[in-house]
Amino acid sequence: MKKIAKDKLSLLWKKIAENYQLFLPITEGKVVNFSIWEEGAEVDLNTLRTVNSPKNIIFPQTETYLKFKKEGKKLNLEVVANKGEYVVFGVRSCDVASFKLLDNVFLDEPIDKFYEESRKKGLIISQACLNPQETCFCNSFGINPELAPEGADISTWELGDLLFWEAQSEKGKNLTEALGDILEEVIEDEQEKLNQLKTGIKDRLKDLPLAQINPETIGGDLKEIFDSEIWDELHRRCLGCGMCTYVCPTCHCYDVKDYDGNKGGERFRCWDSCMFSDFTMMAHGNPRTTQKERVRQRFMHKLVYYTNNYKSYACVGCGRCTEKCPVSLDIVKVIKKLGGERNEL
Amino acid sequence: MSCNCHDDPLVPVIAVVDRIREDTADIKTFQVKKPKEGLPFTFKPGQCAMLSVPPVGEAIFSITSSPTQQNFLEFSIKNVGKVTDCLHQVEEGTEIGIRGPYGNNFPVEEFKGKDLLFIGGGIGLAPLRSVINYTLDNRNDYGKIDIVYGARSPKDFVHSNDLYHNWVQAEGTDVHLTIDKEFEDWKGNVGFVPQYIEELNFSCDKVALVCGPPIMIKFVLEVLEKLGFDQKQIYTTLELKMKCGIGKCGRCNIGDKYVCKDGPVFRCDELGKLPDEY
Amino acid sequence: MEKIREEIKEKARQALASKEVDVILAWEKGELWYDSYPAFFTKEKDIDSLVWDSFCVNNLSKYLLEYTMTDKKIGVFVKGCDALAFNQLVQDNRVSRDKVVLYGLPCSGMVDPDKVRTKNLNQGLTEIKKSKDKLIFITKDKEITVPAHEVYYDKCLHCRYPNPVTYDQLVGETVAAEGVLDDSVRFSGVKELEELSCEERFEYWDGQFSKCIRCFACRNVCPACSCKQCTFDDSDLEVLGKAREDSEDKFFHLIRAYHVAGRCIDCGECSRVCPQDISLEKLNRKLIKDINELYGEYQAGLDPSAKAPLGTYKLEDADSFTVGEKGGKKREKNSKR
Amino acid sequence: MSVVASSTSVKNVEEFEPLIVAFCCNWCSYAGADLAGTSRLNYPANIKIIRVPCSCRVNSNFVLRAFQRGADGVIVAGCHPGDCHYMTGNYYTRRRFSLLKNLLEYVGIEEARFKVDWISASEGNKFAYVMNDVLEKVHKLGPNRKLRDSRWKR
Repeated sequence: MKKIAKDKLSLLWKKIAENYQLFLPITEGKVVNFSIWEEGAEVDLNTLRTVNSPKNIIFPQTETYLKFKKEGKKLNLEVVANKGEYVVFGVRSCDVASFKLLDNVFLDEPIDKFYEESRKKGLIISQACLNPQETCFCNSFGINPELAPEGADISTWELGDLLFWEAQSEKGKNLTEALGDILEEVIEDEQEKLNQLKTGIKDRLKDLPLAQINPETIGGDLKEIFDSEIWDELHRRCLGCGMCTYVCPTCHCYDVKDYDGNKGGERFRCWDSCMFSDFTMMAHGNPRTTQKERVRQRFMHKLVYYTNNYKSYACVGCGRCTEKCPVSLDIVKVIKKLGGERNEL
Repeated sequence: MSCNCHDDPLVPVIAVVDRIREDTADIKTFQVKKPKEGLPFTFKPGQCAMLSVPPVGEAIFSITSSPTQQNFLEFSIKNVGKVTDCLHQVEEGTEIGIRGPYGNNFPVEEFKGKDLLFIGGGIGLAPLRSVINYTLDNRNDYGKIDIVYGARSPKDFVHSNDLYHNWVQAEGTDVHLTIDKEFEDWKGNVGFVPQYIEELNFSCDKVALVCGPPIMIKFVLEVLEKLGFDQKQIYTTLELKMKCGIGKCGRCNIGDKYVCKDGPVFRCDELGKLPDEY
Repeated sequence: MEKIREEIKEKARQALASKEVDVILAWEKGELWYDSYPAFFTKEKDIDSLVWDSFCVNNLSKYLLEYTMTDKKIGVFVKGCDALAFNQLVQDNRVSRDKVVLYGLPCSGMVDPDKVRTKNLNQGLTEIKKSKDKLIFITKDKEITVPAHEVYYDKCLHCRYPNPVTYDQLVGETVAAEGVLDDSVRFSGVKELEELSCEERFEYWDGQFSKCIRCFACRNVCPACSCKQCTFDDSDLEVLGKAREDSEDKFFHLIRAYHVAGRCIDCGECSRVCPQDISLEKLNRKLIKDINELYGEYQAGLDPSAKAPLGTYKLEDADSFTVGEKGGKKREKNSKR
Repeated sequence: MSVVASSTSVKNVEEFEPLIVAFCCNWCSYAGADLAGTSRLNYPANIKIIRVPCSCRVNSNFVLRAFQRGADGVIVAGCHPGDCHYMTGNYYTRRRFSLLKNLLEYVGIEEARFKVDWISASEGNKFAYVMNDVLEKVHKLGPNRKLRDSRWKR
């Protein structure tokens, strides 16, 4: 395990940015988001949760993948793929876990090559959460924010003025070596302190207000939950905006569109939201005519459909929807209504 | 690190619209092949392909030709939306993009030795035709074939050459046509497909393959049940809005099944297990 | 507030019991301290969970749109801004006044959870009490008293109509319109921008708009955005492309603001819900300011029988584009350009 | 021969040719354009006229879309207030585009890129003047980069 003094971090950023595109949680106005680091950027490693999840780095909101040109009856197609190598620093355990959930979909056969490429070129550096917030419930989905999350190439912990650094993968080891003496070896005493820190975080998790959420106790099979009457009530306050789906680290539905750029054009895919009325609209009609069906689709997908297909819930308990939904129609409420609560707590 | 993004399932290959036939006022059948010759890919009856007409977009269509037709793919397309409208304006010799094949197929291997009942309405004949031609090209593998087809009027019959000639002349094959409303010079049956099936009173030892407008499918299934068909004997093929064709973009799901990947062909007992949202 | 809450519940119970209304639109409490969300009550017994506290920021008038096609009679609780919104919906012919029973709730402001978090007042919070213009944050072992305006939403600090402008019954006592700001303060943000150079203004707005993730929350929460189908949702026409592209972002925001010009009640809900903190109020207020300057003072939602500024005209109207001609009135150009 | 040489060098590919889209009311401004034409008044070919039944037919979307897809300047021209063929159309135009004009300036679009003016059927001169004026100003400003879609190719 290595360490670095926090006041030397900008040296570290600089060094990494020499060879990679470096994404960091950066403050802009009141909002913190992962953006490309440049000298002088206002890095914020304290905010637990960026507004946008880092999924937009590995699965961009808009991704052009094809350029086309028509000449008479001839059609020319050209594949666009120009992603460079990048590093994302400061990804929290919940967001790291969300990458695995996206992998399940995109790396399932037939493999999404653009996504695969994007994953290959990325190096994920996680950051443990010292102080989980009241809206956090990652623990309910089996995520331990104090540990090195599976899927991170390097994991870090903050302790006082220090940042601890541990490579988790081959990629991570290579970067760690390349950084050379910017990083120092951890001494035994500090290792002990780190262990205490981890235990401290674990204790704090139990006291969080949403700690009792437990999707495992949701009862009923697919059709029973589908036909449940909770949807009749729940959907009514939904405004039909797409905020929950766009800030969600696990939502991955997309649309494919063409842009006519006069002389030639391009095809891109972009995030889409099952909350939007035109999501399933076809020439002959729409199978989901009201917001009830749309709201149901979103939560059924997260808690039932995805689980049936990939043996895992499509939620990581990051709390973004809990905090951001303008009318508090978040997954916590749905899980609770479906009976997903631990009784003993 | 080499990028193999050009192999991505979302990337279409170039194909050429070789010939176009006007079936009805709003349906055209397109023969599509590789720019030189041959099929862009191999497929099985009932599968779909995504056709691209940049800069308008992509849409998914069922392949209406049989895999036994090795020279071209055929698509029968009704002009209903943006992409289909653009396709209808395409001229012969125009290059388009194609990717596929997508979805599952009608289990033609399992059908071997059985009598088959095809029930189609309107443009719903498109996916069935692939199976019909496939079974007729492998005639000895299958038993009696009945084809029930209905449309608004004789003018709305797609593949009328098949309906009036090829299939009628095929051995052990009966074609039963019906139209919705009286039409001049029409000597055949008048009435909706479900009633006609009831009148024809088919024995329930067949496999039924149904495709047509949702409302027709609904009533046909009721009639078939009445005639004694088991749900496991009935197959249908569905369509919902699709974008990726590979079960990732997340909009064509019925419950946990994706029509583009786990469908479009569903056996009715499987369909019964899914939520009613299609 | 606690006293009024009981009064509200009583009103709601009575209204449902007497069948004066079929449904009551109010708020309910979730699991967290700030979590008061819109709720729909049809049964008397459910009224127990009705809540009225410093977090009932959601405007319930917008939900009336859903009921326009039914013959249900609806009781709805409205704050000052919500009442303006209600009037606007009536003016736009989207809600019929006679189907609705309005219960007015004077409101001195709603608390911004973010401001509470910034002040670290949410640690171990068990209860929040309100006493006049102070808020008391109670934890297990201590009480912290904070002047209310320190934690109110920005939009509430600029509130001009804390008391509902229309209602059938008023619950509680009207509040003094203190903290109400005159136009010079209300439009100060707009004026600051107007004084910048063209390039500086562009840089500012480019930065704002490019943050947009196109979640449409600003539109969907807006009581003036009451179209059955929004032009942006027409996927066939593709008025708005789906790509995150700077020009599309600008297109969306300019058209959104422009579509509510003259109908925007300045409730600030769009800025509140924006996850990316885009200064939408500065766009809306620019249009309000221009309407006021060019065509006379107008407050949307004040009078449902008034003509919308962009739906009417006067022969002698001014414009902003001809110079020196009849009726021409040109805004002074800033010197920096 | 040096004259020829310099004139070819001026005409290099980089030279900016502004594209102006002018929405002209059918009854006045479009007729004004006709008159300008028949009077052999010069106005540049870079002005693409789109005929609309009334200036109030022009939606704010149209203006922004023109800017998105290639226009460097946009003109909306209608009958003088009081002269509308449909009696009141241009009174609405006046209010709407007063606001849009200010709004565009407010978000940092150069004032000269969007012009609204009244041009009657008899004002061939004014038509030519307005067109030339906008073109000249836009030429000075250079290509519209602020509102153009980055994917659009001229």
